Amino acid sequence: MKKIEAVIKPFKLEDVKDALTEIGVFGMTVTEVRGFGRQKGHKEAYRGTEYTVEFLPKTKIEVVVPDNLAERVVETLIRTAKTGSIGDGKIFVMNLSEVIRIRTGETGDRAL
Amino acid sequence: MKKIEAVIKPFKLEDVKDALTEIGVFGMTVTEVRGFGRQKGHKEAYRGTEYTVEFLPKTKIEVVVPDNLAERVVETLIRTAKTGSIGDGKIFVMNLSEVIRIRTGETGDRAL
Amino acid sequence: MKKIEAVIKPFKLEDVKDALTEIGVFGMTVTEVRGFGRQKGHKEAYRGTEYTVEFLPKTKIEVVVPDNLAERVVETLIRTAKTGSIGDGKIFVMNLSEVIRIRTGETGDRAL
Amino acid sequence: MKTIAQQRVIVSLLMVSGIVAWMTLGVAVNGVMAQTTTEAPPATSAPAPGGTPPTAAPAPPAKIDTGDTAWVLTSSALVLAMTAPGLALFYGGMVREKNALGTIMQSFIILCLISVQWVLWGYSLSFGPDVKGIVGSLAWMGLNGVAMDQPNADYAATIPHQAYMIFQAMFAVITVALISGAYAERMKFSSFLVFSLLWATFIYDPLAHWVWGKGGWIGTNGGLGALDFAGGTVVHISSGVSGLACALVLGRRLGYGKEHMAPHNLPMTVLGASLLWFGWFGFNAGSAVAAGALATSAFVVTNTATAAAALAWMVAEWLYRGKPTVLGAASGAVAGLVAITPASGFVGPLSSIIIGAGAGFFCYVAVIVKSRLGYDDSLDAFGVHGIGGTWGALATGLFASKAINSGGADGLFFGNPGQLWLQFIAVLAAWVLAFVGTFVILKIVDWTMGLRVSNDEEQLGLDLSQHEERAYS
Amino acid sequence: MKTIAQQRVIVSLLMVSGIVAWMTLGVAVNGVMAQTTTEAPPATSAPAPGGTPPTAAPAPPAKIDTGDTAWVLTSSALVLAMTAPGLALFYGGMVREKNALGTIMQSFIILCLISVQWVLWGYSLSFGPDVKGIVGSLAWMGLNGVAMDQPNADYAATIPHQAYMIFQAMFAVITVALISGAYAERMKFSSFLVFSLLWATFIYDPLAHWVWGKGGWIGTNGGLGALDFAGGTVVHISSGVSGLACALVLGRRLGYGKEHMAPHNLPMTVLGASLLWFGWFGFNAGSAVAAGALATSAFVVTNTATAAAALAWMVAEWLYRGKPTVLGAASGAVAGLVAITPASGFVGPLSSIIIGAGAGFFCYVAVIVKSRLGYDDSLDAFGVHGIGGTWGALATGLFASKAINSGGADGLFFGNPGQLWLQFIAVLAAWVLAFVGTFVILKIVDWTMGLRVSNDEEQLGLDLSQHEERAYS
Amino acid sequence: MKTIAQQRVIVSLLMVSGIVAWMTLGVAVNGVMAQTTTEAPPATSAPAPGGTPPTAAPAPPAKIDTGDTAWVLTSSALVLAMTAPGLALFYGGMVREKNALGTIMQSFIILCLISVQWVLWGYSLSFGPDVKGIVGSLAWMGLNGVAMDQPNADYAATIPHQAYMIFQAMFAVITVALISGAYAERMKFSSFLVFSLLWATFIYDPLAHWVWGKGGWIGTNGGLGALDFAGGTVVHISSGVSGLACALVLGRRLGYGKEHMAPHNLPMTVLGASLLWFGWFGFNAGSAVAAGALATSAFVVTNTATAAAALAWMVAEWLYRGKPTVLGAASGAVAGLVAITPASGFVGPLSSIIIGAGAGFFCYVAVIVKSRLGYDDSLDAFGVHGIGGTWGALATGLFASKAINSGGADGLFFGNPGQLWLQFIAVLAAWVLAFVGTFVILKIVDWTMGLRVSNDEEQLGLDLSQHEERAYS
Ligand SMILES: Nc1ncnc2c1ncn2[C@@H]1O[C@H](COP(=O)(O)OP(=O)(O)O)[C@@H](O)[C@H]1O
Ligand SMILES: Nc1ncnc2c1ncn2[C@@H]1O[C@H](COP(=O)(O)OP(=O)(O)O)[C@@H](O)[C@H]1O
Ligand SMILES: Nc1ncnc2c1ncn2[C@@H]1O[C@H](COP(=O)(O)OP(=O)(O)O)[C@@H](O)[C@H]1O
Repeated sequence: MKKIEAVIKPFKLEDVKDALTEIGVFGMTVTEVRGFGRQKGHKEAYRGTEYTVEFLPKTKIEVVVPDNLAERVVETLIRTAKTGSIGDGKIFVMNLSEVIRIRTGETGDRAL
Repeated sequence: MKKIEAVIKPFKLEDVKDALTEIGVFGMTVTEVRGFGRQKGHKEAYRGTEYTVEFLPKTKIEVVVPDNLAERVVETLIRTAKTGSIGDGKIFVMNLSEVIRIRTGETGDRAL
Repeated sequence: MKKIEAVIKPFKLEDVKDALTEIGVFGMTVTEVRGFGRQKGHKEAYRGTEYTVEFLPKTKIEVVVPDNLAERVVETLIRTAKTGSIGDGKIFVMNLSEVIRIRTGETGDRAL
Repeated sequence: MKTIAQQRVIVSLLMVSGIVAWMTLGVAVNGVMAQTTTEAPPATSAPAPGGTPPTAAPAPPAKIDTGDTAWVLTSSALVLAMTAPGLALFYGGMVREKNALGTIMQSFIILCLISVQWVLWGYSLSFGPDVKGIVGSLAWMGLNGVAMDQPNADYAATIPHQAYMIFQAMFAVITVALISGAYAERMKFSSFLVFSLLWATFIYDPLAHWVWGKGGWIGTNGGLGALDFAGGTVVHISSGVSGLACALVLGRRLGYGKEHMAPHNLPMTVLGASLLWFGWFGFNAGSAVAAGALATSAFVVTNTATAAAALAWMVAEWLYRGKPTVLGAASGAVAGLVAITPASGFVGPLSSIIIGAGAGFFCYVAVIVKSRLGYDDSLDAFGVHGIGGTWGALATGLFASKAINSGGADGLFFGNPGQLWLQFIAVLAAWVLAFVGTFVILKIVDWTMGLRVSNDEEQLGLDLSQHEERAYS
Repeated sequence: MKTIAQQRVIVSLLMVSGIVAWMTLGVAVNGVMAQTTTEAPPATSAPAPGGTPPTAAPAPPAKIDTGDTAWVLTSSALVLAMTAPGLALFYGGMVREKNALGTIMQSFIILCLISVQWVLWGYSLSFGPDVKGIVGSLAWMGLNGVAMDQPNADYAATIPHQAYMIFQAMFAVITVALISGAYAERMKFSSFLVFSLLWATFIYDPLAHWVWGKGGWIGTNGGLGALDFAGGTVVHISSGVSGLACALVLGRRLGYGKEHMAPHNLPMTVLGASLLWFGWFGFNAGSAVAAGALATSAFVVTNTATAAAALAWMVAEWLYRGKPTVLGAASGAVAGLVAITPASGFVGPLSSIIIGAGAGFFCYVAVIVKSRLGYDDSLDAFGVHGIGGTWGALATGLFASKAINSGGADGLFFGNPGQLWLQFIAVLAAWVLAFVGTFVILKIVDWTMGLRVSNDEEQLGLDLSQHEERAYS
Repeated sequence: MKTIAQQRVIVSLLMVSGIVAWMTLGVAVNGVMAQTTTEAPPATSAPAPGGTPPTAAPAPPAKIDTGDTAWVLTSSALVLAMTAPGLALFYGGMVREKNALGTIMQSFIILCLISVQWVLWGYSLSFGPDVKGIVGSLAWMGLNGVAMDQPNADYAATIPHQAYMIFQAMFAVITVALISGAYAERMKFSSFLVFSLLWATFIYDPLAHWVWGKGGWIGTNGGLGALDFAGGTVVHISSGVSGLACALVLGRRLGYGKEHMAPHNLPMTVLGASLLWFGWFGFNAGSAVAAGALATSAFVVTNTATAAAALAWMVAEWLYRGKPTVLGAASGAVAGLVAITPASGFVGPLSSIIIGAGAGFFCYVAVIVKSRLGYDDSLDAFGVHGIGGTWGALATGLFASKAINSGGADGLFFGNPGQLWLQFIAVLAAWVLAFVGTFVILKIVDWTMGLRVSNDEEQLGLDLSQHEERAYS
């Protein structure tokens, strides 16, 4: 099994979720994060004080899938999360040694 | 060392934490996440507009433990986080190549 | 490529970010988390009821870097996130099998 | 599932038939309405008998005073603000996030429900022509005969009768809403509506008559002579003790004593408490139904007692726990407001400091004790309003002074121990009516529609389960 | 980029020149200012004709009544609270977090902008000496001749003229602010400012004159005789229908119908709605410009209609969707407040229940229908104020009764069908002026400076793109 | 650790002994209290000399006017709302989340503390029988001789003396609370309490006497004749300049200039600013202590100046930084309210636009300059109240006109340059007393109990470290 983490622009979440569901992904976990990268931040000002905010709101999606589905997930992510402008985000893929479904105790691909 | 991530129902956190502490886990990191899976979401309505919310509030627990403790942690998680109804969540296990305690610079199992 | 996760004290984030940028890290993703560990929590009281809060606010930093940079990142993290008092946090290092930049589809070190 | 569906149907039908009934009634009585301006003037403006010599002017007809009217209207608006947004936020901030809206809704919709109930029958039951000292008759239903342009000297001689009516409406509203602190986070919305309507009609309206209605058996308007300037018994004991009954009958919240149930938004609670303080000037000083010395004095002691109570709670907590809390100070302020309420037209500023300090102290003790006894009065409706109201009603029997209000009475400390006894009777009557009455109503509602949400719904929270909304997105 | 820079320059210049102009004007007219206390008293204090016997005292000069003045000043403060914080929070809670501050700012800055506009020329255009029934003259610019120490009997005989002026100022303010519900979350700040200033000057001021100005062609102060006690046509139809024009001209928000656009903070919205209710007592009961029977009656029906409307919306929703919502109850309350506004000085409490219930029902339907039609009136400025105001203005023609206000008229149900026709004319006039006028102003602003923020800015949110601030950190 | 424990004991003892002392006092003076209604009427109702012919009625005793009383009571409630919830939220929204409750608490508990202090000795020190022009005597301690049912014509001839007293109480409260903007996010709660009590007693009370007390050396009630209608020197210069002293003595917040210290909740701040605006009508127009022409005029100029100031700050920011901010507009409004305060009873509407615009501009500059100078006046108590108050006091010397208030004076622009000089003296006196006095008090408190929380506590935040509570859960 592979765990695929993608950091994307928040407003892309719905599209990504729909596309992943279509290709047979049944679950995912989503976290609100702040990202720092090449995309430049924005200024904020409060009375006399100015701040440059370099961390931007991003959404992190974690999807665990059987090895054979991983590539399609990555492709789908690229396709749907892309806007073409800087800050679209990254995809990280890593190996999992085990997956368990808490409700049933099932493990491996059957737990997904 | 293993990193064990569990996505559970939020109100189970206290129980899980207590049980893990009992079996000798000394630390964990917790994140509020939103989960999408087989559990169906709920409807929301604001004046004329209805939304179906498919992402549900979940809690993600990350625990890093020595390899030999991993199995007991997984068992404990299953035992304490289970309600038996859909949406109880998943456990993901992965290998870590290194752990360091920032305060002391200790590494490996001693860093836990 | 390595993924380095560090759980640190929230007010250290600016320092850490600056130091990492200096050694050539161009991106990172940050999450607000709550940590449980040796650092003791605090009490809260609301009218007749007292709570002991054992989960403390922490900040999790995720940085993905080429293998050769990993060690310097860890060193930098230790140096800048350390206060010397309990609760400074941990660093976890793990292997990634792939990294992709969504905007361009670039993979591997070039995606960073 | 079927029963839920059935209940929904029943409730829906009830609601609809209610609305329809109102409208029919509305149209029917429409003619009457036109006459609300022409209420036959009571005794005060009776035509002077023919033979009166011209030099002896006839008793002038009761005249509307613009200053008094301005003050009572302003006060009515202030008391409205106590319920919403005041109480709604005070309570709303103290619950968990998942119940924030549901809790706010309870205050808000009670404001709507009782505002209409009051106009249709509540005011008549409370202040209408006396029936054996127990209740008002239904003669003033739909405000029939409640003039918009003439005073009713039985209640307020210098403002339009309707001004007095609407001022009192706000009291009925907030009393019902105060109870919601006791059953917060677990009551079914439909049952809550029915309970509130019944409670207003069968507990509040009679009790208001006993104490304030012309001819009511307890009060000073033809009764025993127990003092209650602005509602210690009528408002606070009644809601607080009913809250206790609710807490006992409904039982504890799921996870009580185990889960973290910290207030989700204390700034909201402090905002609510501050608005309560602000609005309470209308409550107490407005109860003088005139803008003069009595209103001024009530205003001053209200402010002073409140401040003293907040300080007292804070100090008590500081000594007992080691830290003064913000929720404590806010709670103390509310306790002080509660306790000074019955006394506010009868005591001076220094007495008010003692009454306030006592309230802060006693209510803090009550709250501490509660968490030992283990019943779940979620937001301390009883601890603050029941205890604070009881202390205030009794303290009125201690500190009242005719030097402040010649129309009142002296208390124990001013040489009249009998007053304390009268106060005690009033307290007892209010406790019994509130506790027994609420118990009966709850049992009836429980048997017919159920009181609590299901466990799943409670876990999910009132916002999503009762209203399909979330407070924050 | 260049055009943006240019626009900024233009706007800046406009603003600066405005400020400078005001100041110059200020200094210039400074002398005049000193005379605002010495306005030649109007007809009311005309010298008694020579032949009057000395014993028969001449008609006493109009005298300021302290009670009435207290009430109107209080009411003015209450109406201010309707815009900020009331409306600011009501709207602010309903938008997404990224637009929270920008939306709140719209109400807040309109309060500032129109307060100054009103003093400089708005009051004169609305209430100044009549010009052919269409508009007031500029004679009262800078409050020249608007006395601080004498009444103007044409508008309010017992309070200083300036008290009436400032009370009316608050009406102008909130009307402009109400529109912002329609274009929320997408309008450029600079264009919004210009639009608001133009709208106030060219739509609101004339319309207020038509209905309330001495000599205005529609109202009861020398016109056709259409009734509008506190602003059904002037305030609610005008803002609601203008909102519709805005929604149509600006187009939908990015992602409308696809993205989750749930209100980010409903407790804030309920707080806003409650403050609107609270302040509305000043709006309606204050419109009696005296603290007596009429104010009392307006107060009572305002409260009753509002409550009934909230219940009606809730029940309608419960039946139609299966759950009663908190936003629904709050929206219903506002709908009720809107609908009772024109009627509040002319109808009795039972009629007000029907008017309120109708408002709750009709506005709920409007909101449901909107989501079918697909135009994006973001926060239902039209659905609530346009529809509610129209219903209220017509309902005034149904339920008005001289028994309530002898200075008013009877409606259809009290035997005078002609009044309904007059109301219809007033409604039509307000619709046409508002829709056409707003359309023209929007087009002009669009051509010169553009109405909407760029897509990127909309994505980022108004808070960061227009103000470089975040609501919550 | 030991010292902390010791301090806690000391503080606790102090608090307890205080409370106990109050109570004792309370009981002791209880008898006196009964006499508050029977204050020997002052000169105004002195018996007419024997020889007066019976037909010439003796000067009628001062009579309570219901309209004036209604207005002053309403105003008192409004001014209370300025401190809590107004200022509490205005400041509370501007700090970081971890200090939200602690900051809100400062305003709230000052309201409690000073309300009691005022009744016990504050009012007497400020307004009691004059002692050499410097301070009031202690004759009116515990409101001894402050009648609830008779006016004191020295201060307000048509309302009960206690009404004037409680109105003034709210001024004392907010002045002390305003300072908290300067030391926000770092002051120890116990020290803060002691500081506030000392400051109120030794700075505020004498200064109020100087300017407003009968016989005070600066004001128009027997003094030099400097004008301060509603508190430019007494309230704003005193609090603002004291804030500067606090900022300098306490030093900067940990991480100042490095950490992100953005306001955690700007909607809360705008809500607070709006409530300040709302309540300020009571502050300024209430200062007429009657509901007539003067109150009306003060109301009008208050609203106009505020609006102009918000626009001016916004424009200044737009030009200087490129974007108008919401916090800027809100801050500008507060600056305008501050600046018009001393002038509000003496200037006309056009002058008020200039005063307001000046305030917005000068205070924005002050805030910009501060961030260059590097002292940490966290929430700009000095920048807004110190600078705005000084500008307002001087501007009163420029724009005052006897045409507005014949009991006032003309300013420079109306031909009386001397008035500006008087204003300057008043400003100087207030600056010196506030700065030096605050400095001394701070040093004393620092030596005995320490002013700041420890570094760890500051890092953790006031909410958890001082109160063991969190604002949001
Ligand atoms: N090395 C990295 N490690 C972890 N997260 C990263 C890294 N680089 C980028 N990110 C995440 O990806 C987001 C987008 O990166 P950015 O460099 O701004 O644009 P792009 O992905 O288009 O090159 C960042 O906001 C951050 O959350
Ligand atoms: N493939 C997956 N990848 C990542 N997270 C998942 C995946 N499947 C489920 N989850 C997480 O587990 C939670 C529970 O899953 P769900 O399918 O609803 O119930 P169950 O675990 O009982 O089968 C989801 O809300 C989601 O957070
Ligand atoms: N075994 C673990 N697995 C995951 N996170 C951990 C673990 N141990 C500690 N942490 C994280 O590190 C933080 C600091 O740990 P703690 O034991 O308090 O102090 P220290 O790192 O100085 O020993 C914790 O709050 C928690 O977030």
